[in-house]
Amino acid sequence: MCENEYNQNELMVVNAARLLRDHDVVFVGVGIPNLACNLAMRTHAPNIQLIYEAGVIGSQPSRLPLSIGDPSLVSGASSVCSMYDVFSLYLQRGNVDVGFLGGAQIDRFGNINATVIGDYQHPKVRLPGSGGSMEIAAWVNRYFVITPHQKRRFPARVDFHTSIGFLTGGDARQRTGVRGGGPKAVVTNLGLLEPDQDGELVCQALHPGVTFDQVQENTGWPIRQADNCAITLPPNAEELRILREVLDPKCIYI
Amino acid sequence: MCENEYNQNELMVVNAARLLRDHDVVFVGVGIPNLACNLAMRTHAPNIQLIYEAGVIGSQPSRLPLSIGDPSLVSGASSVCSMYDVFSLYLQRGNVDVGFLGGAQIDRFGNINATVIGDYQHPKVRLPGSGGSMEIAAWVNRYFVITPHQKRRFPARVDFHTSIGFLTGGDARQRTGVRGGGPKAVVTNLGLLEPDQDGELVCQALHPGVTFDQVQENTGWPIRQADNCAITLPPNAEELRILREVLDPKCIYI
Amino acid sequence: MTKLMTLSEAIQLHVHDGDLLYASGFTHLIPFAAAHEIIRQGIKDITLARATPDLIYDQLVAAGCARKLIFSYMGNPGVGSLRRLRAAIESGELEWEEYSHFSMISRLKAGASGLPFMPMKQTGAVDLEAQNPAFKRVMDPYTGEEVVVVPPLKPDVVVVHAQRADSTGNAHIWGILGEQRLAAFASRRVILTAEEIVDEEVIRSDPNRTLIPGLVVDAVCHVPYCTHPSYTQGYYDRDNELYLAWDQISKTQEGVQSYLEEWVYDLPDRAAYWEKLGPEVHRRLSAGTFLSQPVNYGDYSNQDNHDV
Amino acid sequence: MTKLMTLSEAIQLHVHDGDLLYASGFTHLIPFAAAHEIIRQGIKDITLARATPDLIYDQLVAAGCARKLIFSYMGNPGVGSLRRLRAAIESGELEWEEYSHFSMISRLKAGASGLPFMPMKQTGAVDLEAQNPAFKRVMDPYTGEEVVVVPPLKPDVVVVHAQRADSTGNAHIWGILGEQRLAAFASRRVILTAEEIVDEEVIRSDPNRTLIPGLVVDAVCHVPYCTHPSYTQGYYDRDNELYLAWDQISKTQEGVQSYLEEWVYDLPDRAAYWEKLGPEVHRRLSAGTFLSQPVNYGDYSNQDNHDV
Repeated sequence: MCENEYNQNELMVVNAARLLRDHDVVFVGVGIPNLACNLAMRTHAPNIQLIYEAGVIGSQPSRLPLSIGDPSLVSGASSVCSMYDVFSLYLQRGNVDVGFLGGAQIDRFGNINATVIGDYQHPKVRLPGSGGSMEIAAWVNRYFVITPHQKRRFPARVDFHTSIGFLTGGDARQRTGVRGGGPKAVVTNLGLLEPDQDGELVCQALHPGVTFDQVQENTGWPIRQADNCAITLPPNAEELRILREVLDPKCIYI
Repeated sequence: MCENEYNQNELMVVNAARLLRDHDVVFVGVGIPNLACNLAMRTHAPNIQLIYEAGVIGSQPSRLPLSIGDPSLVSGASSVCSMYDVFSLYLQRGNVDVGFLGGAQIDRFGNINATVIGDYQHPKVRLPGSGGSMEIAAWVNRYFVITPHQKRRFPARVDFHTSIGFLTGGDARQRTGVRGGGPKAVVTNLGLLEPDQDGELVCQALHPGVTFDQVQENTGWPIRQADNCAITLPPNAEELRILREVLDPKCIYI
Repeated sequence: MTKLMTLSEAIQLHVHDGDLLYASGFTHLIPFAAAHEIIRQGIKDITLARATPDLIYDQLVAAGCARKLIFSYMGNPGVGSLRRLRAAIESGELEWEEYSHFSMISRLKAGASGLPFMPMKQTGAVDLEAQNPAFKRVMDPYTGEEVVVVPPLKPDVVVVHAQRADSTGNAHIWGILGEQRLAAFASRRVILTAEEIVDEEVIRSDPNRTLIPGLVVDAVCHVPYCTHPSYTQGYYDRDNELYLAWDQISKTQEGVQSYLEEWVYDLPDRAAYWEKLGPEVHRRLSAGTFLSQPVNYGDYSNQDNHDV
Repeated sequence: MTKLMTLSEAIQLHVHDGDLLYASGFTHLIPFAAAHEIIRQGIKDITLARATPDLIYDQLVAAGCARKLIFSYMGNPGVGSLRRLRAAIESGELEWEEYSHFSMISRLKAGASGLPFMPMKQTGAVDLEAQNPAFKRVMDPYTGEEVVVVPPLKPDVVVVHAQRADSTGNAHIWGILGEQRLAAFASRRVILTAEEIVDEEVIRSDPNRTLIPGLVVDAVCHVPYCTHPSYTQGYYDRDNELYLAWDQISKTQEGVQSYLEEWVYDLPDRAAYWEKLGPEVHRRLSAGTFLSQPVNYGDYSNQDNHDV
């Protein structure tokens, strides 16, 4: 048991889980996205299929995986393939519905920076870099971002385009010829942002007790509130029970 | 036991085997080339490594394989890979020393036709086509052809270039940029043809009892006899014993 | 969710007149039972793609199911010619599109990988390139030299045979691998046939052996002996006698017709076919036992190493 | 012919100052013992290539062995930053060349396949392409659209770890496969380390599991526990504690230096390293048993089916 009320990580996991549909094929890493997928599988979307970027499909881990290469992801999985194969046969081929991405910055048009703060050649802060996120952002049908809502994480424009969102908005993404539909939601500890028709992120929902002013204060551009901006349903008892008792009993990620 | 004296197939197998060097990596099919490789392994070249084009490496077949996909090639082999892998990782990558090719026609400059007699679009005789021979001819370090010596099989110019020899001779092959060195010998039932400096096949050796006139009569162009044209050593008792008792006791190919 | 159905149902559901079909398997695991069911169902105008057409496409062409052939080696392996195909091409009845093995498989590689083309090194043999406009050239931007490229092959439907699969289509394959995996990923629809349908625990005991994931499979059919007269590694041997006999049978269209009457039209399914072959053939083709040594994947359910 | 030698001999023979080294293994089978031997031998000016540099390259860089880094994800997986690499890049001490995972692995694919480039679909994220001139574009001749291409990566030397291998270098690998096979085929020289050296009959009992053929291997080294603190599927677990501790150790160059003194310079080899870790760590990292179910390859020595 972690605590009585839900915390911000639980709030984000639950809201991310609710975005998944039954039968989605999801490209996933460890941590919060992994918890969200496994929560969705145990609630409304039992037929989700998980592909871990290390090339493992249909894992049944006997413990909570702590890294993308955790051996418990492999023992009892349904298939394992090479890194080239997982990126080509699954991702580039168009066999993946959903991806999860993170990064140090996400901007007004959903572009993500996981590479560098400052100048690329003379970095102020050197971040880990793309990994597979350049490809995931371009080739999955839709992707989600889960991130704490802080002004430095939400600049008007990212310092470096590691992963494509809607670029400068409008049909800019489409014109590049990439296959996927881009970011469909950003789940934060304050609420949900979603792109409008122009690809600009707007505040689509607030978590219970959060005000739109809080969202604006923590966002680096004048963010708009959707006309139909909703209040999210709080995590329910069953969701919290699964998270705390089944998925992450030692509170490593929640 | 097949017969007392050696026959023409045995003659060709033995002469082909002698062309192989120890430690050669050989891309091989079934039939006569397979016998030649296995004979070489049991005589002067114990460290030959065989790659079957079906993607089987290091076979230890418990019987004589009758097709390129014989299951006895796989049981007890050291490695098996996909068709794409065997053509890319081994052949195109340059990991193969020797190939064996056959065809309906081989011409003055060692080009091979296994595709069609007559016009391609309106074939007089439709042959099986390239299979892997287009790639083998281009990418192995050197290749050998084993074929009965008949005029129709040795035209001045092939009807169709299935596999590249020296094209029109000179540096024509080299100018295409293909990596391999091309045909190094044609083993027939009459003798051995080898390319001269210009890539033209000349008679380099006659089998015991064969005259150069016989070679010319069975060749579709005015073939030259090399100045140092030799007489091949007849198959020796040990070679024949291995062929008849160990490799092909039922005389399927010999 | 189970995808189990009869082969007859799977063919009816997934193979249509005019489809581009790839029945996969390089000399091994050739799904003859699926071809026979297609013949029985009288499906027409199929474009048949296979690196090595083998007897399976000789039969489909002779039965009048095909409009066009895409191939790279049109021989009866170890025997000689594929007579019905050859006659149909020489007479101009059958369209064809021809490759070498590597260019053919590179098309599947592009299709399976979602790439618009695959490059290959030049082979210097340009006559085929000149006859087939699908071959194109691209300049290598690093050296300025030309490479040959081929476009993706994306079949409408692929049939893949496996030794064992679970009911959702996760399949273990061993022995010669051919182009099975690429064909399955390249295709719009996949019919998987298997010698054995096993509990998913069998598949999950060795995930590295799962070359066809259920994710790409549309139908799973339990069809023992599906691949005779080709073979299934570890299950039964190649029937070389039939490959040799075919050289005689296929000398005339009538010969093939009467073979098809006896072995396809007059039989309901593969079980009847295998039974008709009789115990002597069963014995002759039986595969002995040569087991792989197991590997340990490890049981990591111990949580000790997670208290960090 | 046996290629067995000690890891020390293999590194001395095959890793030289200025080489391009690829120590392979995506999160799994990372050959730390080889890196430690390189550090002990004081090899310099290495260009280090790896999709995920991990602790292994943080250590090599901190030890002063490297001139340049080629990579696609420079994090401590599941923990955070690779502090020594990050500091070396931020300070300008280390050259670097950066990719995404797929473009990095596509370079190995081209190198392993003998291709002058590999294409990939566009990703729309052009900032990296703009910074790295190795990325180029080629027009797809079928659609007129552009694809991104990358050139082959051909390391001078690759280190691959396997669960079991025979003395000529035929190796069985299972679990996460990463880029091992491509790296081995792409490289000029290959050092294979293995948990177990087994009789070739073990390898030959399951040829489909042989992902590294002896044909491409130059040296075979028996190095149990080679990959700690990463892991070997079925042999021992990942030491997450050390990955977490590294975040502290690597905060300063001095911290790393004293780690290297204790765990690398002051020890002769991997056996001593493993012994020094002690029984409590051995116990904590032990992998339980979860065996693959065997498959039958078939014994075809029966000649009955060959009397034709």
